[in-house]
Amino acid sequence: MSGFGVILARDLKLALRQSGDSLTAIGFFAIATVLFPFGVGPESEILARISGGVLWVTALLASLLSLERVFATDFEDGTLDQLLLSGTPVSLIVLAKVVAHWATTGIPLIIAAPILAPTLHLPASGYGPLLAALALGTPTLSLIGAVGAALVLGARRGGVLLSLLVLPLYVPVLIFGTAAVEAGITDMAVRPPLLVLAGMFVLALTMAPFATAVALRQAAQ
Amino acid sequence: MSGFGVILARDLKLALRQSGDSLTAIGFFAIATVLFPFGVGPESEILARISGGVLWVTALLASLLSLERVFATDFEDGTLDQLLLSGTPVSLIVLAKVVAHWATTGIPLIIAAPILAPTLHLPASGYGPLLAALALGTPTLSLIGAVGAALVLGARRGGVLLSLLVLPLYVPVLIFGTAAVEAGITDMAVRPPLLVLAGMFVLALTMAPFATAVALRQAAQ
Amino acid sequence: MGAEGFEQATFSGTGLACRRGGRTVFADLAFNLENGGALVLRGANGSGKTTLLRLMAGLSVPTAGQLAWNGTDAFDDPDAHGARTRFVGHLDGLKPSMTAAENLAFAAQLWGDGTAARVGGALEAFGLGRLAELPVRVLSAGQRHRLALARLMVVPAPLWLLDEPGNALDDDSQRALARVIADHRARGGMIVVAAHGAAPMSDGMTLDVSSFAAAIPPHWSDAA
Amino acid sequence: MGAEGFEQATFSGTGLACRRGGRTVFADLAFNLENGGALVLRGANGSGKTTLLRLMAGLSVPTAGQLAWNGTDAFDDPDAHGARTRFVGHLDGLKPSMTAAENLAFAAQLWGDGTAARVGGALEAFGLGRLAELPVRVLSAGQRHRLALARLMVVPAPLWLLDEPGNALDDDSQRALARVIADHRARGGMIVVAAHGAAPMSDGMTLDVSSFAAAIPPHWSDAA
Amino acid sequence: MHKYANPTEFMRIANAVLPWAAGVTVICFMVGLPLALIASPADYQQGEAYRIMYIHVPSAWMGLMVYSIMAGGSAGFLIWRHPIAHLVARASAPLGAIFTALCLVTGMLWGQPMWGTFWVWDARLTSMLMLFFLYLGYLALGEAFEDPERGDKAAAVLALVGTVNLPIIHFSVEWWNTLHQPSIFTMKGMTISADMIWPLFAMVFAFMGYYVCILVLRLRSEILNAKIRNARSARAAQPMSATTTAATQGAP
Ligand code: HEM
Ligand SMILES: Nc1ncnc2c1ncn2[C@@H]1O[C@H](COP(=O)(O)OP(=O)(O)OP(=O)(O)O)[C@@H](O)[C@H]1O
Ligand SMILES: Nc1ncnc2c1ncn2[C@@H]1O[C@H](COP(=O)(O)OP(=O)(O)OP(=O)(O)O)[C@@H](O)[C@H]1O
Ligand SMILES: [Mg+2]
Ligand SMILES: [Mg+2]
Repeated sequence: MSGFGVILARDLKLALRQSGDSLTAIGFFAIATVLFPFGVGPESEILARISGGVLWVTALLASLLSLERVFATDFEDGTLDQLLLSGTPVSLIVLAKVVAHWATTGIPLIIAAPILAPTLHLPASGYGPLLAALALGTPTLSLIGAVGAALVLGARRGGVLLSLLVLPLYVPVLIFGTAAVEAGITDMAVRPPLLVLAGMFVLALTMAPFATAVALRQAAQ
Repeated sequence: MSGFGVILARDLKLALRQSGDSLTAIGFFAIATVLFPFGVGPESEILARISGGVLWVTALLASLLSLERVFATDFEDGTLDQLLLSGTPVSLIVLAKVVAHWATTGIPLIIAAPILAPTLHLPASGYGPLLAALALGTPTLSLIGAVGAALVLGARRGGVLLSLLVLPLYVPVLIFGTAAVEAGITDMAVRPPLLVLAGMFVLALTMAPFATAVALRQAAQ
Repeated sequence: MGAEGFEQATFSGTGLACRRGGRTVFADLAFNLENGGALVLRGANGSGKTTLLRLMAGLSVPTAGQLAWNGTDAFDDPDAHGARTRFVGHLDGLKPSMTAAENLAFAAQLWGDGTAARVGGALEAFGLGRLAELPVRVLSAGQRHRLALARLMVVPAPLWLLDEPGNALDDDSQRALARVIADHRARGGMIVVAAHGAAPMSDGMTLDVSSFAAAIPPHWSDAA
Repeated sequence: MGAEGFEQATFSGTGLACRRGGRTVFADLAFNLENGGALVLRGANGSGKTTLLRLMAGLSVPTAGQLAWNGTDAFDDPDAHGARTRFVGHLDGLKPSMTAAENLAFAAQLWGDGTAARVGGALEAFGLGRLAELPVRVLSAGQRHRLALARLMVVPAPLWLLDEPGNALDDDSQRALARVIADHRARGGMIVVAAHGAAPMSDGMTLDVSSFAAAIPPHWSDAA
Repeated sequence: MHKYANPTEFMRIANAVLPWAAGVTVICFMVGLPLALIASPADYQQGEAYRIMYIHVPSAWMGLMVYSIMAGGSAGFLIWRHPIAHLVARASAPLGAIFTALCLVTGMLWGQPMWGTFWVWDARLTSMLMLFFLYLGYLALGEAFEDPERGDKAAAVLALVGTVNLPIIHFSVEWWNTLHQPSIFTMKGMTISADMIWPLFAMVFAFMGYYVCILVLRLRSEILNAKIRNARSARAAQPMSATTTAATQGAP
């Protein structure tokens, strides 16, 4: 178990080393959120209508962008070999890195979302469900994304390939995430979509680390 | 001048070597476009209203995603040093790489856009302006993005940082790109926004290669 | 440190073969190591030294043959085999943005009890004491390689696998490396080293990996 | 090939200094090279050999001092200086997904007339003929390094800058490298080599980069 | 080198400027604030809410002006390798970001009574937001490298490239039809009543004086920091030179 804590601590340290770093994930989220009104036009009723979806899609893309390098740097500089020989089970290594990724991108996203939502005129009743859905959904995104990131190790243009592999798996999270926000806005029951999100999280938690571990061992061959 | 053609040919070869590669840029574009109906809901009049903007935003993100590695691989494996010592002016090297990037992502995007537009219910009168705007705008995106990609060489989390640097400069392209589509749909004059896009292209073409060259030389230090 | 010593152990391989991209790199290779033993892998470029070392580490899987630790299959428990192995390969496995000391401390915590007590000594052994607080990114090629080697010392492990450890080292560091290896073997550690030119120890068995490429049965050669 | 020969030329540096992260790596360093000349850079790890080579190539800019080609500042026209320089550093500059032959052909077209005529000869000189059609990704460390060295031969250039070219080479390749270097010098080429241990040529001047670290004049220390 | 001889000279001048700048700041605030908040008449359309203008407009102008200074300093640094120009640029960046943020916040607060919403996707508003992002990008890029010199130069290039945004912000109200007020300075003269312009000018000068004061203070601490760093690394270099000399002498 100690390997888990050590790797988690190191990844957090690497991420926080330069103070600007967790900022940049929010930075992307913020900028991408801001792009939509340009594309779509400033009418506030249309923006309010699509705000939940836009926030979710950009959160998803921000998470995806930062995922690409989760294992790639360790792979390219030989650290992955050292981790695989650490005596810690590989799925635990994976879990440590996923938790670190979520802590440095998922949590900032959750903090930034209510700050950015007003620019999209999100109705007040949408905030609670949005935050709950992000809190339940972003860890799932990190877990699923890790599988993809491990699979594309060593491939050229890993980034775009990763999107292709992972986005289809992200769609269910997106659907229920926006459904929760939608339910909040239209005064419908918010619990069912949130329960589904929780279920997906549990499913991803039990399966993704093992799938990722297999992919990592193969990448090292 | 021969250096230009040689680098362009090599980059195209590298991009096409793995047949999946130019596919993946369209892949991202396709999936991200398809995510929106999920996030926003299937009502066709709302989708039609936002279709131009969504297509432009996703094209922009697809271009951005693939930009990150334009110089990074050459930088990490030492090829950049070799290119800088090739006797070819650095701004010409940059131009060759930008043209290669545009040919492998911009052109596929232009081809894919009219195929994907129906899923967003883009009105028929929007197709022409959309294609013209993409043809004029995507090279500008590649040129601006190259500056950012060269600036973040060797930085930690280059990908997300790149977004932060480049997106503010992308916004004018986005504004006029969507304005052209909008004008097409609402039967207004399409020429003015297209002319502005052309102007931005010329401006980027004259400035970006030199700024990128300065940034590349610094990265090699 | 010298007092502890490693438990009695053997590490051996039999009938090892490895195929890469349809070509058999080596076949029917065998070796046997005991406490304090050293094995020097020799052979031309591309003969399979790196391949063999990664196989011994359990990072890749042989096409045929077994690896045994104390007589039982080394891959029954890959995590346990990893824990008793230290591997220094062509890639250094260092984080450019962490300092030299932090890189070693991370290794110490990962493999050991987390006390990180030996970090200072490991740095000194390779003459890196004054660089402890520099980020690895600014180190020279040889300084980085020495740091990767220093990682061997932070937590003792019985089996060392070193891929061309002498590359990029200046003369002082070559001597330091030889000293560190001698200490390790004196405590009963085993070591496998791939080397061109001078090996960092004078005794030890030599295995010419090239010679196992020839042992390919006829039907293999057309696969080449 | 041997018949052509390079024009009469000199390459010299005076008062060169380089600062890295607030520390002066070396200062007041001078050298002078003429046709057929060789300079071997020596010094402990971190003494600044790589730094000096990159400076000579024009990849980085000295903090003080001049580099002159035939007496005129080498950086008046950085592109021209790049064109007469070949640099083989710690990174090999090869594309993993292209074959060995394609990598060389790219270099040949980039630097030369595009005929790529010498690619075959360059591969043979470093014993890579049989690997021509393999993607670089599958090559061993030594094979890659040999390919990076083979790039020196595809288009002649008068100034070669080699950073520890002997690393990871087997004995045959060491000899091949020495032969190639001797040819280059016989045609009037100049060469600067950083090396630990044996250098790939027997004559040539030696420059101990370490000794310029101490030569910092007092007023440097507050600027450093 | 002469590199840090310059800063001492420069700091002498800067220190001489500091009391004057501080004086201008204090006097302009003392004159401007009462005029702006009490003495000047309420706007015939906007009532009292318009008084937020006395913060909003100066901070908008300062956001733009500080960026120009930053770009100019970056150009001086890249072209003439002038270290002071760079220090000015780097010390200005956070100040410019704060002014820009202040403009955004006051604009949003003003927008609520005027347009009925905090934010509209109007061209001037968004281009100002992009300017804010450029400031953030400049700051983040400067910190993103192990080697600080690399970060400095990369950020300088970004600052120069970003200048294309300045004309867009300024002319956006003319190019696009927007909700935002057009410029108060036109070819035909000023389009604002004299009762409002004087307090406004007082506030603008107060902001400028404030900027100069903080800039000088920041430069002073930057230069002291650099001196401390140099002293420390010189001390660290000393034993190294000694051991290297010993080693080379001992070798033969
Ligand atoms: C978040 C919202 C806002 C932003 C980002 C913003 C931004 C700016 C900027 C950048 C300028 C300076 C332009 C230049 O000199 O080139 C400016 C000036 C000005 N703003 Fe705003 N503004 C906002 C909201 C408002 C509102 C709600 C009003 C009043 C209805 C207003 C009234 C003015 C006026 C009167 C000027 C001076 C005109 C000039 O000289 O250009 N602004 N604003
Ligand atoms: N996919 C593949 N197709 C063909 N040959 C391959 C493939 N993968 C690896 N090889 C070959 O397998 C061998 C692997 O050699 P390895 O890296 O183990 O050599 P080495 O003895 O460590 O050499 P060096 O001294 O250069 O480090 C090389 O000859 C390489 O060309
Ligand atoms: N930012 C920095 N801060 C402090 N020291 C630095 C910085 N950048 C480089 N250095 C130092 O500068 C020196 C650069 O050495 P260089 O890479 O030229 O050495 P080398 O002689 O090639 O060594 P090797 O034999 O190991 O290849 C190293 O001692 C390194 O620690
Ligand atoms: Mg090897
Ligand atoms: Mg070196």
